[in-house]
Amino acid sequence: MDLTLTPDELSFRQSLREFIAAHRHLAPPESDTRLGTEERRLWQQLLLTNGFLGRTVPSRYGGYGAKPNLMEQRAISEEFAAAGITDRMLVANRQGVSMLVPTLLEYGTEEQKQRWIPPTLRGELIWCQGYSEPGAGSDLAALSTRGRVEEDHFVITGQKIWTSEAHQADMMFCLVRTEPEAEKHGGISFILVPMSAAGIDVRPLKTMTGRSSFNEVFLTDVCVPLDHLVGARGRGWEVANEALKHERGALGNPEVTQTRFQELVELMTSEKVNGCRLIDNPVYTDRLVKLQSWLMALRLNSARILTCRMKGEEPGLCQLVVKLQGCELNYQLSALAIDVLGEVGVLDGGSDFVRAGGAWQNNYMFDLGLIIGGGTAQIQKNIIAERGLGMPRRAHAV
Amino acid sequence: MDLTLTPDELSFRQSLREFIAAHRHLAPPESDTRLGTEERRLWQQLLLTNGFLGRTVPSRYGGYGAKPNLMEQRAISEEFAAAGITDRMLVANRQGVSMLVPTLLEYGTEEQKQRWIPPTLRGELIWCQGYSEPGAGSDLAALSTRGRVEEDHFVITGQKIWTSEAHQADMMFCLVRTEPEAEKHGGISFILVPMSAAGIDVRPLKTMTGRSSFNEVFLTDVCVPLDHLVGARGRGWEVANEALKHERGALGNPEVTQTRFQELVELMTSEKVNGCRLIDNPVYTDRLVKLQSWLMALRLNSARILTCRMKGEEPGLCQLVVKLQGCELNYQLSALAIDVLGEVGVLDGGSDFVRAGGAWQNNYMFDLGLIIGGGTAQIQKNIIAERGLGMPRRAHAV
Amino acid sequence: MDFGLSDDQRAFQDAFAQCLTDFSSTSTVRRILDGDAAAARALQSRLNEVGATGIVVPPEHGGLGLGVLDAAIVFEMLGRYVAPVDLTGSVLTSIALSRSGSESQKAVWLRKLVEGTASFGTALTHAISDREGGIVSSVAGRLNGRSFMAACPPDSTHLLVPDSLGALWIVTRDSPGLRERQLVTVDRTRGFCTLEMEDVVAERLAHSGGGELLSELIAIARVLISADALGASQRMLEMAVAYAHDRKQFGVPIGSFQAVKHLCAEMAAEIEPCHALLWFASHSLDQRLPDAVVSACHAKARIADVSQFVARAATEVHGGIGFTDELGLHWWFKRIAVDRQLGGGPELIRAEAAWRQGWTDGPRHALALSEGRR
Amino acid sequence: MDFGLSDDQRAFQDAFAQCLTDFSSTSTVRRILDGDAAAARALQSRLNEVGATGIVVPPEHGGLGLGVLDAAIVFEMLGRYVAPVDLTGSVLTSIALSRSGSESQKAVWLRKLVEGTASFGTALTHAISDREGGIVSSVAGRLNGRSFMAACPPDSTHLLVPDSLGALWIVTRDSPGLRERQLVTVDRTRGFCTLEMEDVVAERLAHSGGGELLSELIAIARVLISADALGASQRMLEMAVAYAHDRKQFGVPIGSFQAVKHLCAEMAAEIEPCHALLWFASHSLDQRLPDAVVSACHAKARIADVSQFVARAATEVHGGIGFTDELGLHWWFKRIAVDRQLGGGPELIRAEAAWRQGWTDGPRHALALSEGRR
Repeated sequence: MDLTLTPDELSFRQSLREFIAAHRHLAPPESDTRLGTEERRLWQQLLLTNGFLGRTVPSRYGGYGAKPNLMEQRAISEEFAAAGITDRMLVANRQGVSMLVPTLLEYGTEEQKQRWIPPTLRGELIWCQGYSEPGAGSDLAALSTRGRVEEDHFVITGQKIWTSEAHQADMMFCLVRTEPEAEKHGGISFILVPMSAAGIDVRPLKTMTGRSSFNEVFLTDVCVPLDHLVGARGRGWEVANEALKHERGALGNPEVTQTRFQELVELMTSEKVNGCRLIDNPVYTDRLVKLQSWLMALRLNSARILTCRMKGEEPGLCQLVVKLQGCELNYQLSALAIDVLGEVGVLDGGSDFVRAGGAWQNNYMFDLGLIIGGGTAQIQKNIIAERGLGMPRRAHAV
Repeated sequence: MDLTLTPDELSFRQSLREFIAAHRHLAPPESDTRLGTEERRLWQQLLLTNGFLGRTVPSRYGGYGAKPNLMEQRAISEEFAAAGITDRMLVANRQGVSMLVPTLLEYGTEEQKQRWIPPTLRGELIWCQGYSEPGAGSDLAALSTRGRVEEDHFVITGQKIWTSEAHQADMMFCLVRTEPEAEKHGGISFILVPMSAAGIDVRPLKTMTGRSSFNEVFLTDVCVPLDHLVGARGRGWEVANEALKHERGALGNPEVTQTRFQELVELMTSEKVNGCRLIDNPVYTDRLVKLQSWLMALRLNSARILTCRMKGEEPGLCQLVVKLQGCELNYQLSALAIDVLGEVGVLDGGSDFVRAGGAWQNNYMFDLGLIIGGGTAQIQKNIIAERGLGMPRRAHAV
Repeated sequence: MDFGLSDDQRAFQDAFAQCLTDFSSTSTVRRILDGDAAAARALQSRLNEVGATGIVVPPEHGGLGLGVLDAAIVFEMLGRYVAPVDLTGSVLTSIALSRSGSESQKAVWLRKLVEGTASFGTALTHAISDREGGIVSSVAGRLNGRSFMAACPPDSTHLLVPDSLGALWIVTRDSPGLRERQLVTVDRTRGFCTLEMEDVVAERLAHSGGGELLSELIAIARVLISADALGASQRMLEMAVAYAHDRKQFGVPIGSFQAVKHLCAEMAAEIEPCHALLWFASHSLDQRLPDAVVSACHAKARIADVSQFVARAATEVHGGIGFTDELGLHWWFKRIAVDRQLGGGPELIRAEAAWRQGWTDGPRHALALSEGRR
Repeated sequence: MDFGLSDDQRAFQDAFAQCLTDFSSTSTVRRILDGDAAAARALQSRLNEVGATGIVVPPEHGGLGLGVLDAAIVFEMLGRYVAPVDLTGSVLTSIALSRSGSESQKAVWLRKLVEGTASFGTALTHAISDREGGIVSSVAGRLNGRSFMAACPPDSTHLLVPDSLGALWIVTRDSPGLRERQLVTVDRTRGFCTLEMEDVVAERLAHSGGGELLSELIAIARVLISADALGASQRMLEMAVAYAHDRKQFGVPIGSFQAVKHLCAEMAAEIEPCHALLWFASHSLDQRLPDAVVSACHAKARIADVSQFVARAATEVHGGIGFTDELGLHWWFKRIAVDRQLGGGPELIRAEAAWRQGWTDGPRHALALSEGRR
C-alpha cells in the first residue's frame, strides 16, 4: 500500500492545475446545453492540444499520442471535477470521444480511423448512440431495426429510443440487424449513420424530469454507404459491447458523488429549521454519515480498480459492482437532501426558494433513470452473479 | 366502521378475565417445556370444560360445541396473551389441537373423528407434524418418504425433518408417497403414525439458537394400519394444505409482537448509557417509532381480516401478506433491541448482565428461522404475486 | 365490531372513482396541466355536484355530513387519479368552522363552501415548523408574518390560516397586504404558494384558539395527505402489475421473472396493511379518540415511507418507459414525493409521535406552537 | 500509487489461511468449542509459531515488525475461519508498548508477548461508553472501577486497561482485588468478561496518558473487529454461493432462481468495496494520517451494516439447514453479531464520526473520555 505520488505525478497535477486556473473561463457554462458552438470547439481543441483529451490516441489520428498512464488519466478526471468542470462541460461530443473513438481504434479499418477520429477529437463531429429500441431494452439483442444491402449501401429502417443528443448530432453509431437469418446476437452490425441522411426523423423524448435530454430516432429507408460498417457484418454485438464497456465505466463514478456529498454537507451545516441546523438533527446526520462511509468505500474501491489496471490485473468483482452501488448511492444521497429540505425539497427549478436550482430533485429522478437504464439494476445483478460469482446462467421456475 | 363491543362481547371478555384471574396459577410456567405432564393435562381439560379451547368442536367429539364466533375467538386469544399466557402454555399439544383437529373435522371419517379428536382435546394425545424432508423444503411435494401397502397396513420408510416436539409426541400426522406412479402432487397420502411403532428413531436437531426444539424422525419399515389414512389415497396434498392453512394463521400474529414491542419500550425508557436513557437517542427512537407505525398497521390489518371473516368475505391480499410482514417486523424489532443494548445485547441466556434471559437474541435468531421456514419469504412472495396479484405462475430465464 | 368501510362507503368510493374516471382520466389530467381551463372547470364543477367540497359540512348547512374517514376515501381517490385538485383547504375549513365557528359564521361560510361561492386553501406549514421563517401573529384582527408552502388551489377565494396562538382566521385572497408568491413544485397537479402578510384584515373563527383544535386539524391534514399518497401507491402498483403482464423481454412477459414478481409482491405487502392504518387513524379523528393525533402521525410516517418505496419500485418495473413523460407515471411519482414532505416529513413526525407518547422531552425540532403534552 | 495488498501481504494472507485451514477447520472449531483443550493449544501454538501474536512487535524485540494493515489481514482470516482465538489484546498491547512504553517496558513485555510467556486481553469498552457503569480510575498505581465486556481470551495472563485519563495499564489477571465475571455471548468462539477492580496494583505504560493514543487504540481495535466481520462475511457469501450450486429444489440448483442469484449479487456488491475501505483505514492508522480515526469509524460502521445484511442473506440462501447447529453456519452469523456491537454499534460510531468532523457538538452519547476535537 503506497498512496504517495511520484514527483512526475505531482508535477503533472501541478501543471494541470495551472492550466485549469489559466483557462477555466473558456469552458462553456454547465447550463449551456448547445453542443456545436464555435466556443465549444475551440475549448475542446485547446484540451486536445494540451493532451487532456484524446491523450492516448495516436497522433496520426489527431490525438496527443501519450503513453497510457492511468494515474495521469485519473489526475485529469479528478482535477477537472474538483474545479467544477463536469464531463459535459469538458467535451461537447462525449459519446464520440469516450465511446466511439476507442471502438474505432479497436475495430475500425485504417481508413475509418483516419476519417472519423480526428474530427471527432476536434469537436467537429458530434455523435449519438443508436442501441435501444422500444422492444429491446434489457434484452438489447432483440433489436429489430433492419438494414438490407442494395448495391453499395445499406438501407435501414427502424426506430431507436433513449438517443441522447440526437437532435444535435452529426452522426449516430447504430446497431442494425443486417443478417435476418442468423441467430439473435449473430445478425447485428455496427453502422455509422449520418444524421443528415434522408429518412431520419428525430423527436425529442421528454422525461419525468421535465427535460428532453433524450430522443426517439425514426429511420425510414435510410441509405448508408457500405464502408460505414465497423467490424464485420453480423459482428456488431461484439463491437457494441466494446463501446458499452467504455460507457459503463462512467456511470456511478464516485468522484461526481463526492462533489454532491460536499454540497449536501454544506447545505446541512448552513440551513436551519426551528432554530437548529439541519445537521443537528441526529436522524438526518446518521443517514448522512451512513452515506459518507459508503461513498468512501466506493471511492477507495476505484483506487483499487485503478491499481489493478495499472498492474494489468483483471479487477473482477470490484469493477462489476461499481454501477449498481454507485447509482444507488447517488439516488439515496438525493433522497436525503430532499428529506432534510422538507417542503423546500420538493420545489422545482425556477421556483422561488428553490435550492441549487432544483438540482436535488432533478438528480433524484435522473439517478432513478440511471438505475433503470444503461443496464438495469436487475441486469447488473445478473452480471455480478453470473460473471462475478460463477452462478448458473439460466433462471428457472418458481 | 364500528369499534365498539356489544354487551355480550363485553360480558364474555369480563368472564374470561375473571376465569384467568382465578386460574392463572394453574397454567404451566413458560419455561416448562415438558408436554405430557398430569399438571398440563388438568389445565388443558379445565380450558376445554370452560370452552376456551376446542370451543367450536362439536360436543360429540369432546368439544365445547359453541357456535363459531370470531369475536369470542379473538377475545380468548387476546386476553390470554395479555395475561402473559403464551400459546405454548395454553395448550400442550398445539399441533394436535390447532392443526390436526380441524383437518380431521374436514377430512376424517366419522370413526376417525370419534377416535382421535376427544383425547387430543383432553391433552392425552400429543401430535407432531411430519411434512418436511431433507430433500423437500420449499418444494414440499418432492418428498420421498414411501409407504407401500402390505395386507392391512402401510409400511413406511423415509426421513422427516423440522419435526417439533417429536420426542414427546404420541402420534405424527405425516405425508407419505403411497402412489409412486402418480404425478408429484397426486402420489401423496396423509397418514397418522404412532410414534411408539417399531422402526421409528427420533433424533433431536439442534439449531443456531442452541436449543433443540426440532427433531429428525427416521422411519424404517414402520407398520401403520390402513385405517390411519385420512382422506383418500393420493389426496394427502389437499389434506395437508388444510392443516397448513391453520398453521399459517398463527405465524406473524401481531398480538405477540405487540407484547414484545411494549417490552422494548420499557427497556428503552428505563435503561441508561452515558447518562442518557436509550430512548433519548433520537436515532434509536426513530427506528422504534418506525416499527411502532408498522406494527399498528399490522394489528389493524388483523382487525380488517377478522371483519372480513365475520362477514363471510374472502380477505384476499390482506391475509396473504400477514406472514411476510409479521415475521420481518418481529425480526427487526429484535434487531433494534439488540442494537440499543449494544454489548449487552449480544449476551446469551444465563450470562451475567443478560436482559430478559437472552430472549432478544433468541428471538432474533428464531424469527430468522421463521422467515426461512414455514414457507420461506420467497415462497410467500410468489404466493402474493400469483394468488394476490394474478401474476404469471411460471418464472423464466434471466 | 365492524372494522373497515361500510357498504355505503364502498358505494361512495366507487361513485367517486367513476366521477374521476370521467373527469380526471390520464388524458384529461394532461389536458388540464397543459392549460385546458374548460376541462379544469368541468372537473371542479363535477366535484361540487357530487358534494366533494362539502363532504364534512353538516347536513343542516347543506353538506353531506360525513366524516374524516369519508374525506380520506375521497383523497385516496384523488391520489389514485392524480386529480388536479386540492380539497385540503375545504375539508379543514369545514371542520374548523363546525368546531369553532360562531353560529353565524357557520351559516355564512359553510353555505358558501357547499355552493362553491367560496373555496378554500390553507396555510398550515408554519404551524408545524418554521421552514423559511414561517410564523404568523395576529394583533387586533390583523395578521402579520409568513407561511411557506400553503395549499393554494388556483381558483380558491379564501385561505384558512392559524396564528401562533392557535386561533384560526379566514383570509380573503385578494386582501390588501397579502402577497402570494407562487411556488413551483415537482407536482404540477396541485398549487402551492408562500404567503407574506402585512396587516392583513382577517376574520377569526369565534371560538378558536389554543393548540388542541389546531393539532387536530394538522392531524386531519396529515391523514388526508396520507390517503392521497396511498391512493397513488395503489394505482402505481396496479399499473406495474398490468405492465408486467403486457411487456415482453426475452420472449416472455416480464411479470414471469422472479425479480419483477417479487418486487410487485413486496409493494403489495407494504401497501395492504396501510389501508387499515389509514381507516383507523381517520376513524379516531372522527371519534376524537384520545390517541387520534398520534395515530395520524403513524399513518403519515408509515405511508410516506411505503409510498416512496412503491413510487420507486413501480417505476423500476416499468423500465425506461416509466421514466418518460409520455406514460405519465411520473405524475404519481411526484405526487407521492410532495405528499411525503407536506405536513412534515417522516423523521419529524416520528419524533413528534415519540414526544406525544411521553417517551421523550419534545422533539428537537419542536412544534412552533407551544402545546401541552396530553 | 499502489492501492491494495502487496505481493508479500497476499502471500502472508495465503500462508495464514493455510495455517487456519489446518488448525481451525470447521471440525476443529467444533472440537475446540466442545472443550478439546489439545486442539485449542495446537491452534494457539501454531499461531505463535507463525508470529501472529507478535505481528506488530518491532523486529528488534523479536516480532514480525508489521503494521495495522497486516494485522487486519490476520483478523480477516480469523473471521473467515471463525478461529476460536482473540488477538485484539496482543495487537493493541504491542502498539501501546511501542508507542508509550519505556525502553525497559518494551524490552520486557514485547519479548514475553512474542515468546507467548505473556498473553494479553484488553478492556476498552469503558473508554467508549459507560455501559453497565464501566469506568476505571487510577490512584497511586492502583486501579478501581469496572470495565464491561473486556476481551479476555481464557489463556491470557494479562490485560491492557486504560484509565479515565487515558493512561494505559498492564494488569496481571490473578492480581488481588481483580474480580472477573465471565460473560456468555452468542459467539462461543471468543471469551469476554467483566472486570471489577478494587485497588488493583498495575503497571503504567510510562509515557501513556491523554486521549490521543487511546483514541488511536480504539480506532485500531475497531479496524481489527471490522476485518474479522468482513472475513466472516466473505466466507458466508462463498458458502451461500456454493450451497446454491449444490442444493436442488424443483429439479434445478436453487442458484438458478433469480431471487437467489440476486441475493448473492447484492451480498457481493455490498462486500466488495469494503475491502478497499478496510485497507485504507488500516493504512491510515499505520501512517497516522490526520483522518485515521474517522476512517476507522467509517470502516467499522459500514462493515457492521454490510456484515449484518450478509449474515442474514447467506442464512436465507441456505434455508432450513442454515438454521441448524450441524452446518455451523451460525458461528459466522454470531461472530458477526458480536463484532457489530464490539467497540461501539454503528449508530454510536456514526455520531462520533460526525462530531470528529466538526459537524456536530459532540455525540449525545459522548465518549466517556473527554477529548479535544482535532
